[in-house]
Amino acid sequence: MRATPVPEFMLEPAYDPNSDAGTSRDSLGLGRAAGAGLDVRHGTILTLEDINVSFDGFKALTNLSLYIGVGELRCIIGPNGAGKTTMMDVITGKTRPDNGKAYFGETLDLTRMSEVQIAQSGIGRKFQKPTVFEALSVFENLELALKTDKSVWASLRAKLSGEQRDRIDEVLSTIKLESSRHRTAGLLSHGQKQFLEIGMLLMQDPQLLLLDEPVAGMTDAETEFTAELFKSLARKHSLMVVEHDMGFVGSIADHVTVLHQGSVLAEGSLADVQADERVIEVYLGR
Amino acid sequence: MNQPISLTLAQKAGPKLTLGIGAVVLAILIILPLLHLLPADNSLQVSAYTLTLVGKILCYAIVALALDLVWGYAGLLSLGHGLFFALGGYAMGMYLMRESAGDGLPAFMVFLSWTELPWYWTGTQHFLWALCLVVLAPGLLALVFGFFAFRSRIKGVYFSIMTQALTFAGMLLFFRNETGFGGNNGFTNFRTILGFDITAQGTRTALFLAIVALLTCSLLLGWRLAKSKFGRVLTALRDAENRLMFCGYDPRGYKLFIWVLSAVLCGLAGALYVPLVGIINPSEMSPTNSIEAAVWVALGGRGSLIGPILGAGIVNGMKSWFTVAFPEYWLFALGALFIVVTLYLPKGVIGLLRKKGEQ
Amino acid sequence: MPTALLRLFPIFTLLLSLLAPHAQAGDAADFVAANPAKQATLLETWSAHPDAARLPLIEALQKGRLASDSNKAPFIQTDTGWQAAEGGDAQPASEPKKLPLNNRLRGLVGTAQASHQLLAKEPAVRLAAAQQLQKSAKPAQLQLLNARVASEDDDAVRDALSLALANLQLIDPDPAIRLAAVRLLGETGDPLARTRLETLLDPAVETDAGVRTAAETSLAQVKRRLLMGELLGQAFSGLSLGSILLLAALGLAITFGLLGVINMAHGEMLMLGAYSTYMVQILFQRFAPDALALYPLVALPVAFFVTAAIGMALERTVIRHLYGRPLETLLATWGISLILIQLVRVLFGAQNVEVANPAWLSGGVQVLPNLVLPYSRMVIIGFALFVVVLTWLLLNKTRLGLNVRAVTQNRNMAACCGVPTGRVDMLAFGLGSGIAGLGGVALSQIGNVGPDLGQSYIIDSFLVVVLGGVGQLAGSVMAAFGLGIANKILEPQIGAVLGKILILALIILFIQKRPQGLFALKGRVID
Amino acid sequence: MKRRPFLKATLAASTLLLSGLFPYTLQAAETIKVGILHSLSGTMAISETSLKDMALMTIDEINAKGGVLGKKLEPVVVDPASNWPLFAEKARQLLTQDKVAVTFGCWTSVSRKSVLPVYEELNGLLFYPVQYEGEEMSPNVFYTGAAPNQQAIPAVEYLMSEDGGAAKRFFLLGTDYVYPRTTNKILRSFLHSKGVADKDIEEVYTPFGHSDYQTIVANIKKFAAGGKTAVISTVNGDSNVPFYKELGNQGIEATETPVVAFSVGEEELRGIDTKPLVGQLAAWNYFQSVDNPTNKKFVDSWKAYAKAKNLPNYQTAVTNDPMEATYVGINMWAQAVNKAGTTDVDKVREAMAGQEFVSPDGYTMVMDKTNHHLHKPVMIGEVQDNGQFNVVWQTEGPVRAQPWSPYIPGNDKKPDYAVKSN
Repeated sequence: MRATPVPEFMLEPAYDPNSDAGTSRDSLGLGRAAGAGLDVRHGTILTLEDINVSFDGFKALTNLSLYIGVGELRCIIGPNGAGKTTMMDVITGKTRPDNGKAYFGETLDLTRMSEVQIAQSGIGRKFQKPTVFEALSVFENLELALKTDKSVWASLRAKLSGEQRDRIDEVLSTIKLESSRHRTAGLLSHGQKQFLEIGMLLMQDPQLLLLDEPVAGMTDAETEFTAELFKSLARKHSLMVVEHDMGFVGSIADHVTVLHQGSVLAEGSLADVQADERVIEVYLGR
Repeated sequence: MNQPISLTLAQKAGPKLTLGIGAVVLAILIILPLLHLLPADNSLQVSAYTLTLVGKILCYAIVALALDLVWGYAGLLSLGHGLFFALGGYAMGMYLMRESAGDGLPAFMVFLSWTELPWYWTGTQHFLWALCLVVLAPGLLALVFGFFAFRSRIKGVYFSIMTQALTFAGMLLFFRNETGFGGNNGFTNFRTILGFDITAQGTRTALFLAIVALLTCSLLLGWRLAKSKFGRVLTALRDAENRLMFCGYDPRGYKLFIWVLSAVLCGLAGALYVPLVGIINPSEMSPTNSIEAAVWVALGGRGSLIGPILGAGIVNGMKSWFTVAFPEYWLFALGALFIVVTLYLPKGVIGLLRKKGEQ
Repeated sequence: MPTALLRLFPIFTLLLSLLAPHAQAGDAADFVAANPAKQATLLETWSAHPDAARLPLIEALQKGRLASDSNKAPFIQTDTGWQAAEGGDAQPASEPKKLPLNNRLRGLVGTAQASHQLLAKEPAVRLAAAQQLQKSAKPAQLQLLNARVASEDDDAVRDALSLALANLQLIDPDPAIRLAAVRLLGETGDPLARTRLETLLDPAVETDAGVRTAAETSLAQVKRRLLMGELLGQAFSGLSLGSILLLAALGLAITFGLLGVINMAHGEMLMLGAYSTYMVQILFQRFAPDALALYPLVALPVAFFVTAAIGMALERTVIRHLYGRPLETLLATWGISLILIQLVRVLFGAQNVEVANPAWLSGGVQVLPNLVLPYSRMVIIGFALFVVVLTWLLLNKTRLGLNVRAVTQNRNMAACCGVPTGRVDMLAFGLGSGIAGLGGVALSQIGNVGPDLGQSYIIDSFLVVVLGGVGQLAGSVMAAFGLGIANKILEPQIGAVLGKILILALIILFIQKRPQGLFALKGRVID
Repeated sequence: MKRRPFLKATLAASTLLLSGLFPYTLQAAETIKVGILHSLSGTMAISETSLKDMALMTIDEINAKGGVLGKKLEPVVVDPASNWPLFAEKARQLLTQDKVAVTFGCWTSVSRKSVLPVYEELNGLLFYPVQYEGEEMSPNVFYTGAAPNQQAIPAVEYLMSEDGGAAKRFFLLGTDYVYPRTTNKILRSFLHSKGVADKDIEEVYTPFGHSDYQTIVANIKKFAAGGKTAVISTVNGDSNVPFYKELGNQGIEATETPVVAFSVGEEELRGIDTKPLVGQLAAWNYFQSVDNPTNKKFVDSWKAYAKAKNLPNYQTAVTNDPMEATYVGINMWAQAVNKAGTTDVDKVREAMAGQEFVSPDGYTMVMDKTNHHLHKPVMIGEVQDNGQFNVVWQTEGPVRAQPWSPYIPGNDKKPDYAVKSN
């Protein structure tokens, strides 16, 4: 175990901005996939620049910079404590960064928006631990996630239209829970809950999906199915997946970002990253 | 089973039976006050004592229902509902005091050598304004408190402790004679309501019917809410608030709505309670009363609509009986009830009934 | 006896006493025979003309030991029996009846005693007497004081006497003497001096302009000193209230803060601690009356173990089943509290029971003329700090503390590491309850001991813990003292009730701002 | 099969309810029912429990002598639990369900105010045994405690006298409720009439259960520096212990600043270490230490009763003013019923006027012919170190009550006989 201070170079992003797609602001313009209302002129759906977060002196994120392109499927890996979840907290407004920029599209400043505003503007998040509304049925879970007016008054008068029902049925079949539509969500298996939560994200129809360890606790078959699902989602949506399962990462990701001690250590294709000396050291050397 | 929208009985026993029972109970509750109108020597006559007692319990049932809306559905345990109840009661009491004082000042103000009414008594001689106050006083207080509390995401135990502190502060404030609400004595010795003698049989009957009507309306309202998407959002809120936020719902609005609604229901119940029992004073705001209301809900079964009503009836019925039969053991019984319910009846009497029904 | 003669009588006795020191042998008999008004005159005369030989009589009066038998013969009660007050070995003709004194006479006896003590050999006694006379000297004593100031050889006593004299000299016909007296009074911080000087500002009372100006200067000085005393007093009472809140809340800081148990029966643990103190006191009275003064010290461990045992029993039987369901714990523990209250009511009665302060916890030390610090409150402040340190040591320096912290941070992990979580829960809950019991011992010394004792502290305790930040010992300490001092600053301005309401409102607002309390740890929010 | 559980529960609940409504449906005809309405739980249990026991003892005594009209008295004890609306409910229950002939009960003003409309509506009879603020005279209530002129005013006269310390300034300290407020209002105008200026009167109220008297005692000291001061305390029950402890610890002595209390009696002193209190005063119409044969018998039989019934702390059982008032009230009622030959409220009320009873305070107590109050002697007692009072002063004889105090403006127009408040 080493306890040396972080070498200076590690604080710098270790990538070549010109060589990787989706890492700089003018890369890979898949702007047509972005939803209405969101300004993605430069093809970047998420911009994090020089984000710092510290908890009572402990630096959880240090000068983190990261860009996600429209329609990209990005995997984030990194050892425990690298700051993956904190980063998601920053994006979803749960944690406010000490400084730095966080933009959704070109105009929405995430550091100034509330969690609800962020969610309504089109960022969906799946938690590490599957979180569904356990007391409601599968159908009702999806109904709540449905993209619609979510104000109090609307909910008092809400009635599902046929179109909306069809949409729910469609998602139910996508996540293979048609047969459990009236079951209480609390009674589902762990894997089923994972799918239900993914289903809820789909109902929300967000432009950017943040997925925290989506395949934890899934069988191999389920994992495979999830990988297919995510791949089909990309292009239409942008995805950011945090995962430990390298097999899964390998099966879905075109680009991988390695976080270490609160900043980006390496970025590139999985093979490149796996060959990176520093990454090996981080993963194996300690 | 963890059924949130729990027309539990309706689902288990079939809507027809529930409706049937409901109709019978409602009929009894309507006939009861009418029997009161019979002359005293008639063997079927329902005494004023019985009527007042049942009416009082029905008022408590409304409080229990209101508390259940926030606790059972939205997961916010309020230990301060007594405050809203008392505020509604005081608003009505102000009208009754003005009515009995005629053109002069209420008696307690004369005592304190006050020469004019404080500004907040303005207009209380009008029944309609008093009714507005019944809604506004608890409603606005709940709105302001809820706005701040929900904005900073106070929930769970913190919320309970804050509401308890709130009602405690209210009690201290109303205990002060300078506050202008009669201090410790509160309001009593009412004479007329809308010109009718408050002790007359007819007035009591009308009051009782008003209470029954309010309870029925509250039940219907609760049922509608529980059935709507709003009810499902509340349940979701109770179980996974973060998830709900990331689904794009703003929990504050939902909490605030149900919180204010619940406070207003309590205020209305208090307003009907006061002319019936003939007194309102700050002890209604004591934290003990509010916490007792929580046990009505817990005993009946929270998250269901009929449970709290049943709970309020059982606890208060027991109380009336115990305080006569074994006055010294009432607190033991109440205490044991608290423990037994939380340990062995987490879903309350309703849960028990349902379990039996399933077997 | 004709009235005129009676009026002359004291002077007559006085003359006699001046001639022959033992000729006042009739004082006691006179006193016993007189009616209250005459008794007052007698006492006033004695104060003006003290006589060392009269001291035993005055002391007997002061202690309420003077009595008379059916023949109106005066007797003084001693530890063994009765002794004739007039000397000799006469025996009472019947069981003597004690002389009733009213408050006016008691006050005069005090003054008389002080003026007699001026004759004492020990400077300390004379000093105390002089200080007493500063408060209570009567105009008739002017001459006496003048004489004593002149003959006093101890500086401190002379200064004190001069002050006592100055009080009387304010109405001296000679403006020069009045001026000197006014200047002298300016040196004190005595609240009485303020009133006396204030009357001199009125031209109708004080005709000499010079004296009036001097009185104004002196008054300003006195007021400054008084203000100082008042501020110190407020600070002290704030600290004292804070220490009481702290003792009440500390146990809760453990059960709620560390274990997350919403223990509404916490107040009843305080109450049980206080009743344990009462029981210990009863046992001492019965079996060791000589060591009665020590009972609070013995009560500490007793209260600790009694409440800890009850706490552990509750934890095992009820609370254990409710971990992770805080709201239901709240209801169940409320039920427990109702049962405990009624149980105590049935066992000990609904009335309060008497818990007496031992001598070393009664009274106070006079720091400034308008500032007395009661011993009991000082001891409680010290005790509160002691308990805080003890708790801190227990939690941070012992195996149990380590286990408790481990369990509270990650129950499953701790269990995996071989920490017996069940036992740790029980011990931690016992510790919290035991500390509440210690708080109860302290509370018994300043307030009521009755079944409802705990109810009045429960809301305050929760507020202290919440305000301080759950799980933060330092936060609880800060919150308790902060609340105490804020309360005491507000109380004189807007009254106790509004002050309390305002503080409740401020806390509610504060919690909006910082839901985690004063000393919250920031961190990744875990759902 | 699905219906049964629900029906069962409904049945069970309604049985519970009904049994609550009709607790005593079986009555024995040969007894006269007597209601006892004192809180046995909640905050007021501390004071009221002993009154319930005293009432039971008195009823036992009367029954031992053959009862009333040849019938035994049957006490019906209910617990209104210090809950004021519950007082009204229980009162209604006593009157309409149990059909009691008379009720002995209430302590606080608010509980009396709560039941008053019920007694007036149903023409019941209530005996109220506690000193109170006056301003009331209901035909359905007999007040056996003191009105303000039977307690407060003589006490202040004493304090102003040479023997009482010739007080010039008055610190009126009370718990914030109607009794202290009214009493202090009466006292203030009484003091005005004696030439005391407003700057020499300080009026301070604390909330119920107030326990921190540091600031107030400091204020008393400050106030007392301005001249000979007396404190007139209407501090209620529980708060007295911390108040007196603080007084003692801050070095305020009775000789300099006497405190006269209107709510501290023998029962309250049981819970106090009396050493720091010696010399402090209380004004009542009865003290346990009053020396006469009736009182000796009264005290002895109470002690014996406490022991026989194994009441908590029976070793230290004491009597006090409200207990004596309860005792006198029940006995007078029994005499009045015997005189009227019926328990009919109107007849009994008539028979009560002028009723006499040799009471433990050493006088023959008389019920006033019109105003429903007793004529009572006023005594000032000094606290002794044994928790008893030594009577240092008393009125020449019994004083007639003035429930409508002449010191409150507007009262001169009130009639001197009982009329319904409605």
